[in-house]
Amino acid sequence: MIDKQVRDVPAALGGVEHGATVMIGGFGETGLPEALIDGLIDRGIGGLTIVNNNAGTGSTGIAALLKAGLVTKVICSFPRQVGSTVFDDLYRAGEVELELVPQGTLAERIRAAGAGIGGFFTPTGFGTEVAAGKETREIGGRNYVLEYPLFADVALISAFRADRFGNLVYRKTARNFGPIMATAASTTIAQVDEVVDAGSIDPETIITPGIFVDRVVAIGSRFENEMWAHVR
Amino acid sequence: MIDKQVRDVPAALGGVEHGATVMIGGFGETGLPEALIDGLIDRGIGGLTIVNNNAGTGSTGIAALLKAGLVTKVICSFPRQVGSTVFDDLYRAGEVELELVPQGTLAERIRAAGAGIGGFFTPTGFGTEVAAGKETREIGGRNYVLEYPLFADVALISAFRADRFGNLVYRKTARNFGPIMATAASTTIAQVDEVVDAGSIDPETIITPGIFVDRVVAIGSRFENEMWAHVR
Amino acid sequence: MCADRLTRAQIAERVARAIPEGSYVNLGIGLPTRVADYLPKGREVILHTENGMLGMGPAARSDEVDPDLVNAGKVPVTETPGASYFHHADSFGMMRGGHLDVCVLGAFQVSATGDLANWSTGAPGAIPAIGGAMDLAIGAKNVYVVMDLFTRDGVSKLVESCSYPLTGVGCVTRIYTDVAVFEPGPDGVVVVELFGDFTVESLREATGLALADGTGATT
Amino acid sequence: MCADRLTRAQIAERVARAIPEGSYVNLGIGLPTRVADYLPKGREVILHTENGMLGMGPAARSDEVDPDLVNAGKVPVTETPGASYFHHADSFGMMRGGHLDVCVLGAFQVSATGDLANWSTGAPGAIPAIGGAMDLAIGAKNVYVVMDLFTRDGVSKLVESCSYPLTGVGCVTRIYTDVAVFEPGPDGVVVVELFGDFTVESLREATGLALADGTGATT
Repeated sequence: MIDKQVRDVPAALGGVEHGATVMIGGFGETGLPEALIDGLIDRGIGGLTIVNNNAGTGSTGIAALLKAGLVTKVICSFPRQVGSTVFDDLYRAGEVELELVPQGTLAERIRAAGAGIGGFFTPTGFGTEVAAGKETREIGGRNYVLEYPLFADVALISAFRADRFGNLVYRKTARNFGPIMATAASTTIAQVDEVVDAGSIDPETIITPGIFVDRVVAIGSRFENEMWAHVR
Repeated sequence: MIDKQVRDVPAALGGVEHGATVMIGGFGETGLPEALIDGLIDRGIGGLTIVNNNAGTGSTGIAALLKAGLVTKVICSFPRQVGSTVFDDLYRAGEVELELVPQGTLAERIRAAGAGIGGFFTPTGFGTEVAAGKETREIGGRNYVLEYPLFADVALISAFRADRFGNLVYRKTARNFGPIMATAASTTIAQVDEVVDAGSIDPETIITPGIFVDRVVAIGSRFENEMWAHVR
Repeated sequence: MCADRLTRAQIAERVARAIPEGSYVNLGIGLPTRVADYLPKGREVILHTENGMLGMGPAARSDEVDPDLVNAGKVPVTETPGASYFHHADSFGMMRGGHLDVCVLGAFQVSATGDLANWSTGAPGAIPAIGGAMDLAIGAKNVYVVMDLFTRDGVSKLVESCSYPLTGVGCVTRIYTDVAVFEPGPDGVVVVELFGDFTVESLREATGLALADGTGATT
Repeated sequence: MCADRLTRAQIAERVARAIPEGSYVNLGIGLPTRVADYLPKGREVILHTENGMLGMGPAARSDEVDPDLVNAGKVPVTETPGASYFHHADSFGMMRGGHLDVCVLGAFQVSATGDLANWSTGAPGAIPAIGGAMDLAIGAKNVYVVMDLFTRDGVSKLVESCSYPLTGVGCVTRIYTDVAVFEPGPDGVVVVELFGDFTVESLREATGLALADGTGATT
């Protein structure tokens, strides 16, 4: 019987290696797989290249991963935020490399990796610094920049609900990068609030088919705190 | 108040012009917007380039559109089917032009048009007849063919349910080309079984956001026939 | 200069009036976000947020906050009837594919031909950050910039050629400022509306640009 | 030739045995479809159909037919628990992106280096049709061809170089025939399993190919 559920975060992270390229879902804190990030920190897996929209704020999540000295390079669209002090300090000290990618190009590069596309021409960034040194082309009267797929060894994502096949549904804007990152990594690991019986998620509503998911770990509701009583 | 619902098929097809490129959803008969195709035939709009996975079978749907002499060119992946006699005869007589595209490249070209991608490198068809005369490139040790987006003036699609904003949900494998064709046409027209109140479709389950849909026409349940009692 | 220039709220209100019913609109962070507050009552406009939603409602009150529902500025927001969610590749495909009718952005500079600079002042040591700015700039059918025409030092932000790093080339369709509305284009800038006591002539002097006078035309 | 060659049902059964639990599999039209009938009971294998579904079940009985639920051959099918639906771009992204573990296809010819020809015999006047064949051929991690080794006229369909128009270059990983299982590759073809009384040597003669003998290795 297929069962992608694993018992805990350490089991979920088995095989993640030093030097890996790790996609991490989320847009700011929304949809961020915090339990899996904490697991990476606990295991002390270092030399990581991380792909995320941001570069962490405050002292938890990606900021904590950076602070633990486990990240060599960040590929993101928007590192500079209120509270992104951990990244800022490391970047200014030259201790972390930054590859800055426009958000839509980041998303499309991830999607291309998952969909077997070898490269694509995007109008985004043409004539700007992000196109420097890149191949450009006029197609149908418009100017485009050639961009390449972005693959990862591991994708860590957060979803709302899963079944044993790894089918996933998300909640609201926490969906963000999860569905595309799941397609672009050799191993995709999802933390979810709960794992439900096979067949109990309406097939029309599944956002990430299980084919893209290798392991699922249930971490319990993120809404048990009474602060979130109204969204439960 | 936004209301994309129109009263009938002729109203839905307003503005569709002679010589238009028309995407038609469906995979065989499944998800084919038959009421809208019949409307095209009734209006006698000709000189059409149609984009569909197939080229019609039997004597209804796309076969009827071809038979009515309204189609100049077919862009599809699989014209040759049991019962595709109308197309076969016209093609052999040189009365309809055929652009044959591998199914995944057809889908990706449509998706590219909707997503603002100027061109993409696909491994599909490399080294085959469909790559003849096309730019190719080795990227990361693999060979790719450069393909361009496919736009349409009009997309005619079939969905299960809509709201007044044009948000759409589909049923099972009738989803097929609908969601991507909706993004690639200047005007997208959807026939649906029913139009429901705004807000009554769960936002998590909407497959085609209304931004891609211009007009919606309700044609009633396709399952009223007692033959389909079990799927109602 | 003059006392009759528009306040920031009035700029937002002026932009809001220009957005027709049924439009799909993305509002950038800061002043652009305030445009939503001035949309005429009863006019249905559908707001897009880059992080995967159409039909975004107003900011969430404290008892409405849902950690899974935020806007591009990571601020908790609400959902309106008819809203939909989608992932990031679909959201940016929607933007890049030209499906948004309007996006409203702030700017450091706009050039006479509509080049936009709004992501970096190129200051040494600054941490660069792009986010969705470049996709919005080149994607929407109409790209409206809202900004004060002059910096605090009185330097025009509408320029012959941007000195700051570009966000997009030739992408701005209209510029709403505190003193006038401009339309940049391949042939230069047209002044389409004036506020207060600036004239096209005095704006030519203040900006150093050969502005065309389009204030007689209906906008 | 010999009486002990596999029947088509036995070829399908042999392929079915080679597909591990948990595999994501696309079965082409015709003989490949029959592989599903021979998957060992209790072994969970998830079937993909190019027209937008994972978790496809068996063909629908007459009282189960749903006009909105068909397979790639347009035959009404059923849905299994854990199924999911997606649109065509996502379905072919899944295929092209290398996410399917196995696809099983028929063939007119396969070359010694794994080129596949299965979409056209290039006959004059024939209506060409590709469908999803080219995407399947280059997309899946393992591309298994099922075919009789010889045409009715006794000509080998495993060839030095395909004479029919290609579906994909160097894409076939294994060929299940009625007389042997072959693995084509950049260095030529290895025979990995024999059925009946063909030997590697007699196959060399029958195909005219320099076949390597891999029948001693574990498959």
